[in-house]
Amino acid sequence: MIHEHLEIISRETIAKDTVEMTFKGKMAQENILPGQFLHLLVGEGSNHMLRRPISIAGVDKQKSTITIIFKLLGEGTNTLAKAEPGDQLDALGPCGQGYPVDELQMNHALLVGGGIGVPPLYYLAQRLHEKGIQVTMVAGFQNKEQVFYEGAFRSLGDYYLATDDGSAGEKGFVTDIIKKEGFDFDQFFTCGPTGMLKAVSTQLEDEEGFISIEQRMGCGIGACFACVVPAPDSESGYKKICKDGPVFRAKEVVLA
Amino acid sequence: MIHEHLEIISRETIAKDTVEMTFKGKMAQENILPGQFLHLLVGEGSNHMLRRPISIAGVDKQKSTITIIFKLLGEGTNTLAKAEPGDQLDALGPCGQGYPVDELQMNHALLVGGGIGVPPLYYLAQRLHEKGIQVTMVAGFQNKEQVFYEGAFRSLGDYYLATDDGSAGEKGFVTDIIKKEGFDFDQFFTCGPTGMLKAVSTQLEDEEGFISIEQRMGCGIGACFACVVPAPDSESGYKKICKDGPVFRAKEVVLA
Amino acid sequence: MNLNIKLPGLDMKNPILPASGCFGFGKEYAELYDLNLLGAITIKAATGSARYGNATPRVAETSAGMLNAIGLQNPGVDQIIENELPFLAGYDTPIIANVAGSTVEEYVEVARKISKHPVIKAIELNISCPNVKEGGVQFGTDPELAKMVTAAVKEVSDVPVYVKLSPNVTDITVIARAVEEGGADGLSLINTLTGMQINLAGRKPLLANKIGGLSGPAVKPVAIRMVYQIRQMTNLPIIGMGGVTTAEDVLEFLLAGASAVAVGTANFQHPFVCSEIIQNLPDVLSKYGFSSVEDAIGKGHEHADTNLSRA
Amino acid sequence: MNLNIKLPGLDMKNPILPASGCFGFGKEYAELYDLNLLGAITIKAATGSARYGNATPRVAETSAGMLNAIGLQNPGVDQIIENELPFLAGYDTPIIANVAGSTVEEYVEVARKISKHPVIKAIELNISCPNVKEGGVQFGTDPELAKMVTAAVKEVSDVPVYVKLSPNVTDITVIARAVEEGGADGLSLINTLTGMQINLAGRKPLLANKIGGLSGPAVKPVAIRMVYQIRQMTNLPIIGMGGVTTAEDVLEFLLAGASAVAVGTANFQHPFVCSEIIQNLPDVLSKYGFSSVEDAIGKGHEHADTNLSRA
Ligand SMILES: Cc1cc2nc3c(=O)[nH]c(=O)nc-3n(C[C@H](O)[C@H](O)[C@H](O)COP(=O)(O)OP(=O)(O)OC[C@H]3O[C@@H](n4cnc5c(N)ncnc54)[C@H](O)[C@@H]3O)c2cc1C
Ligand SMILES: Cc1cc2nc3c(=O)[nH]c(=O)nc-3n(C[C@H](O)[C@H](O)[C@H](O)COP(=O)(O)OP(=O)(O)OC[C@H]3O[C@@H](n4cnc5c(N)ncnc54)[C@H](O)[C@@H]3O)c2cc1C
Ligand SMILES: Cc1cc2nc3c(=O)[nH]c(=O)nc-3n(C[C@H](O)[C@H](O)[C@H](O)COP(=O)(O)O)c2cc1C
Ligand SMILES: Cc1cc2nc3c(=O)[nH]c(=O)nc-3n(C[C@H](O)[C@H](O)[C@H](O)COP(=O)(O)O)c2cc1C
Ligand code: FES
Ligand code: FES
Repeated sequence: MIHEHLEIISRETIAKDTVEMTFKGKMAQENILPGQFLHLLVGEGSNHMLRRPISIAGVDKQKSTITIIFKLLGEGTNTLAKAEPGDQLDALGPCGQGYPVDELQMNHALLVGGGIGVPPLYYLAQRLHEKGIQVTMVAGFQNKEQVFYEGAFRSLGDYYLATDDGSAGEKGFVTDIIKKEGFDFDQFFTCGPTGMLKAVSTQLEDEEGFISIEQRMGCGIGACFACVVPAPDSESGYKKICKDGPVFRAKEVVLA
Repeated sequence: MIHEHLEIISRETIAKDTVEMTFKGKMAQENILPGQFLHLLVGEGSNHMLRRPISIAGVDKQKSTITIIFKLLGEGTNTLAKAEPGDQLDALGPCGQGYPVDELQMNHALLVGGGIGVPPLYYLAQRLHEKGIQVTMVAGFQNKEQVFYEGAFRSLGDYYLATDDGSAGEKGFVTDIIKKEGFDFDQFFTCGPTGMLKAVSTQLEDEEGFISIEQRMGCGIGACFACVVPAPDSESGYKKICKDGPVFRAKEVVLA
Repeated sequence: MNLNIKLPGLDMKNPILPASGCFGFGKEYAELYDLNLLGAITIKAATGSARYGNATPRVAETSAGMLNAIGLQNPGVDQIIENELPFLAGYDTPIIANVAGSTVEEYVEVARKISKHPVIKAIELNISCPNVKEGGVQFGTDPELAKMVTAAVKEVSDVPVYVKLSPNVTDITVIARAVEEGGADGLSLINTLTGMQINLAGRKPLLANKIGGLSGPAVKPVAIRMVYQIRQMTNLPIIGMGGVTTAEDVLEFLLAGASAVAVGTANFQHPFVCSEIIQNLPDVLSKYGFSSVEDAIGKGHEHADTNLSRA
Repeated sequence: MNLNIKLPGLDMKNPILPASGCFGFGKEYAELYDLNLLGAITIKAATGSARYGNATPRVAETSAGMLNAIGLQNPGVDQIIENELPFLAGYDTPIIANVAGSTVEEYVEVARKISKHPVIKAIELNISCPNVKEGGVQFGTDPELAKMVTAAVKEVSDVPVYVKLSPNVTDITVIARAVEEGGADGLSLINTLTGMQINLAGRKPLLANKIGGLSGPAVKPVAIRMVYQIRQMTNLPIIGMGGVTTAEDVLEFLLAGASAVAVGTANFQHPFVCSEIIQNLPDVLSKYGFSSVEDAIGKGHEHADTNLSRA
């Protein structure tokens, strides 16, 4: 993990209230795994005492760039979105443990993402695809306006889309698609709201897989105990999401 | 007094840590008197809960512009200085009571200013000059680097300069110059740090004059009682600097 | 949307009122917008006779807040009745008189006089002033004194009495209970936290009074906590305040249990803030699923389980 | 410039130390900069056995501050001694153990054990945890309990004991006096103010624990006030903290009367903040006319008259 002022080189609204931002910086040369995140300083002075964790959605080592995708939720993300190309953002990264792409051996990976849980899965899909692993992506969004990266995913493998209101893809949840399609895969990888993570890991409890979870963070580096999650089988009984996660083996941690 | 978002049309560093800023806005059409001030919102969010009072240093009704000059002192003025041409500043103004230029009848006015007490006197000098009143300006600064508007004042009348260290003009204080020159004037007008105001009004206690005082402000409009100054002869025993001032007759108020 | 709210003595068009000391006697803000927009107005503290207050400087800026040590400067209750209230009579907005004093007698005298004036619809009893008769103990921090002064004022007041509590106590519920026993019709909270700023160049406290009261967004979490705690122990209506700058903040106070919400420091930053909050409130209420102000009051106490959601 | 400062048990290169709970046991920050730069390090609270702490969410952001309700999560004193302290032994920086508990016995047990470890140069006795034996009364808010636990810990501790005071009291000088009588070697203040944030969408307190501790720049004026007040009533050395983010803030605490200054929340915003403050401190001290840290301590109490100056 390093500390760097990353220069914004592009900023684009890619869906409703959803911003894609690309930075240039030495950090792109680190060995970044999908699922790792940036811990971003927001605004100036003491308006925001806590940094914002945002997943890394793409890395281009050649161009030395890192891409993130975030949703305008509260004050922090709205302030972030006001930063312009040419501005510098104070970032810690890559933070946490990502999906162990280098160690994974398999033929077919099922990726299941909801809302802004989708971005890290895009970087994961790219890395798996590079390794020759077949990728099937199931994405869930609230509605059509929220959907992003559909074409990008399609170029890497199969893509299924569900929206809560049926305005794009199937009407329903990602779990409906998984049930209906009965995919034959080796391991699953899921990231999204806690409710979805719970539903997916219950549905796929007989399968091997990884989940990526989020929690409000303080330090983002493992020092403050803000972001723990129970891990009954571990020595300490818990894991820190910012340091031991955000990616865990599906059965390693207990979702609240 | 009106509330307006003034557009910055120029920003220039005119002396050490001293910024001249010009705004465009309807406010310039108000009947603005020298000594009145703008109450400026600083920064965003809740970083600065209090506005900053800054005197009006010039008005151009034709161009609809207002000029201020301020010194970088603390966080607020440093943030103000970062605003760029094209940005808008949230301003209340013109606030308070200025020098009653329209009512003044005299031949010769002595203006005595110290540091960033000088700016309102420049606008005053202009207005007096327009009325055909002879203007003598005595300006005091810490040192040469701090001096500004020397030429501007010289074009309106006599100009005397004192610096604490003698790096420009006479070495010493404005009171030394007043003593040495023994000006023959009708009324004096002074603005500057409290120490200087006290020295000048003691030295000139047999003369008629006006002083402009400053104090930390809350509301800036007369509602919070933050900025009072004792005024023994008034009915209430005090005056509010933001509303009844900042310009007072020299004997009206008691400097702390 | 229905923003109305009815509290003892106060028939309010909406739950927003300026906090005492931050709005003078209304005249200055009346030049900026129509005071009839407001739910109510709390005027600057009144004492028995005129007070000059503390030496200057009286205010300092802090992170997301400010310190003040005005020292209850005011023209005295008689002058207020004579010179300030007539102007407010022109408005169709209930006026709350903030009553302060150094002794029980002074509180009683001020309350008796001012509560008789027709524009005054309620009293806000300010029991957090630093200098009182009984050896430095403050009315706002000693439950016995708090109860006693409340009862004494209740006896003479022609209008309902809201007691304004100090947050500078170990357990604010003890004081709330005491003033409830004293007969309070409502509670008003919070007053300022005591704080200090030291001027580095001057090498001394910046405020002439050394200590001042901290207000503004910085204190909101403390205020919300206290409103929430007190809502759980009494049904007295609460006027909540402390750091409100937006309609969202107002909703937070309503959820915590306040029935009306006062805005203080924010008036200095944005003089139109009260009128803006009133304008935005309906949208914010409906965004979060409420159909009226009444509907939102205390709703932060019904804890359904929710999760952080990413979508 | 001489930044050294010697306090009971602590021979510090400079007056800057991370505050307990905001720096873990040092490992994570050691990856960012050399811990030898620091004046001292306060480690996360230790209790008798391991604690999981509160449910999540445990932190929330507030204006110029944050709320936390970690709930004293820690691996327990034995594990800390076994797994955490050896790493810190590699540094030439005094370590302060923050000691917490639910009962006097627990405080005593933890203090006895941890004070024997050679890297521990002082104990910071954390008497502001919410759940204790005696019917909900808190060690930090009841002077008798505060004195008693201080005396009990002093008896068993091999190193000096700094008692960390809670700001959530009516009169902090009463508690300070009590722990001084209990034998405290120094005072550490302030711990967090209790506060709450309500999640509008969730309609309930955002923190799972509902109430949390407020820290960050928002509370600095309260902290400065308390350090100043306590400096006027005792000569015990004070470790000051609350909202420090810059070297100027450090000087403000020194002027108020602190001899060392801890930095908590700011580490989350700027992980290098302690090292940056240490770097900037000499310039700030000399800018304001001081020739050493020692020189500045308590200097905010000598009030010469100064004026607001415009020049
Ligand atoms: C490991 C991780 C990866 C994430 N990746 C992404 C991503 O790629 N794209 C994206 O849009 N969002 C992502 N999030 C969620 C993102 O951090 C929040 O949406 C964001 O912090 C909200 O900030 P705000 O200031 O807009 O909201 P506010 O509600 O104003 O924030 C207040 C505080 O709560 C925290 N907070 C609020 N919501 C969340 C949340 N859902 N998770 C964690 N902290 C929260 C904020 O960080 C801040 O400290 C991720 C979260 C985690 C933990
Ligand atoms: C009527 C009036 C007219 C003024 N005109 C000018 C001018 O034309 N040019 C100029 O450079 N300065 C002027 N000042 C002083 C100017 O307001 C302060 O320099 C400025 O507020 C400092 O803000 P800061 O945030 O940089 O300093 P900080 O010290 O960080 O400010 C903290 C707080 O103290 C207040 N404050 C600090 N110093 C002063 C001061 N000297 N007077 C009043 N409040 C202060 C600030 O407004 C703020 O609320 C005037 C002051 C008054 C009252
Ligand atoms: C300048 C100023 C003056 C105040 N004067 C009074 C007062 O006279 N009586 C009173 O009860 N409260 C007074 N207060 C406290 C406010 O009414 C309010 O309780 C407090 O400021 C918290 O609200 P806020 O954060 O919105 O300002 C004053 C506050 C400020 C900032
Ligand atoms: C996340 C967090 C955890 C904390 N844990 C402890 C603790 O274990 N023991 C303790 O005495 N204080 C603890 N504190 C309080 C801090 O040590 C410090 O007293 C307080 O935060 C004020 O300083 P600050 O404003 O610089 O953060 C904690 C504070 C935070 C923010
Ligand atoms: S955020 Fe501090 S330990 Fe995870
Ligand atoms: S600043 Fe509020 S009365 Fe002058």
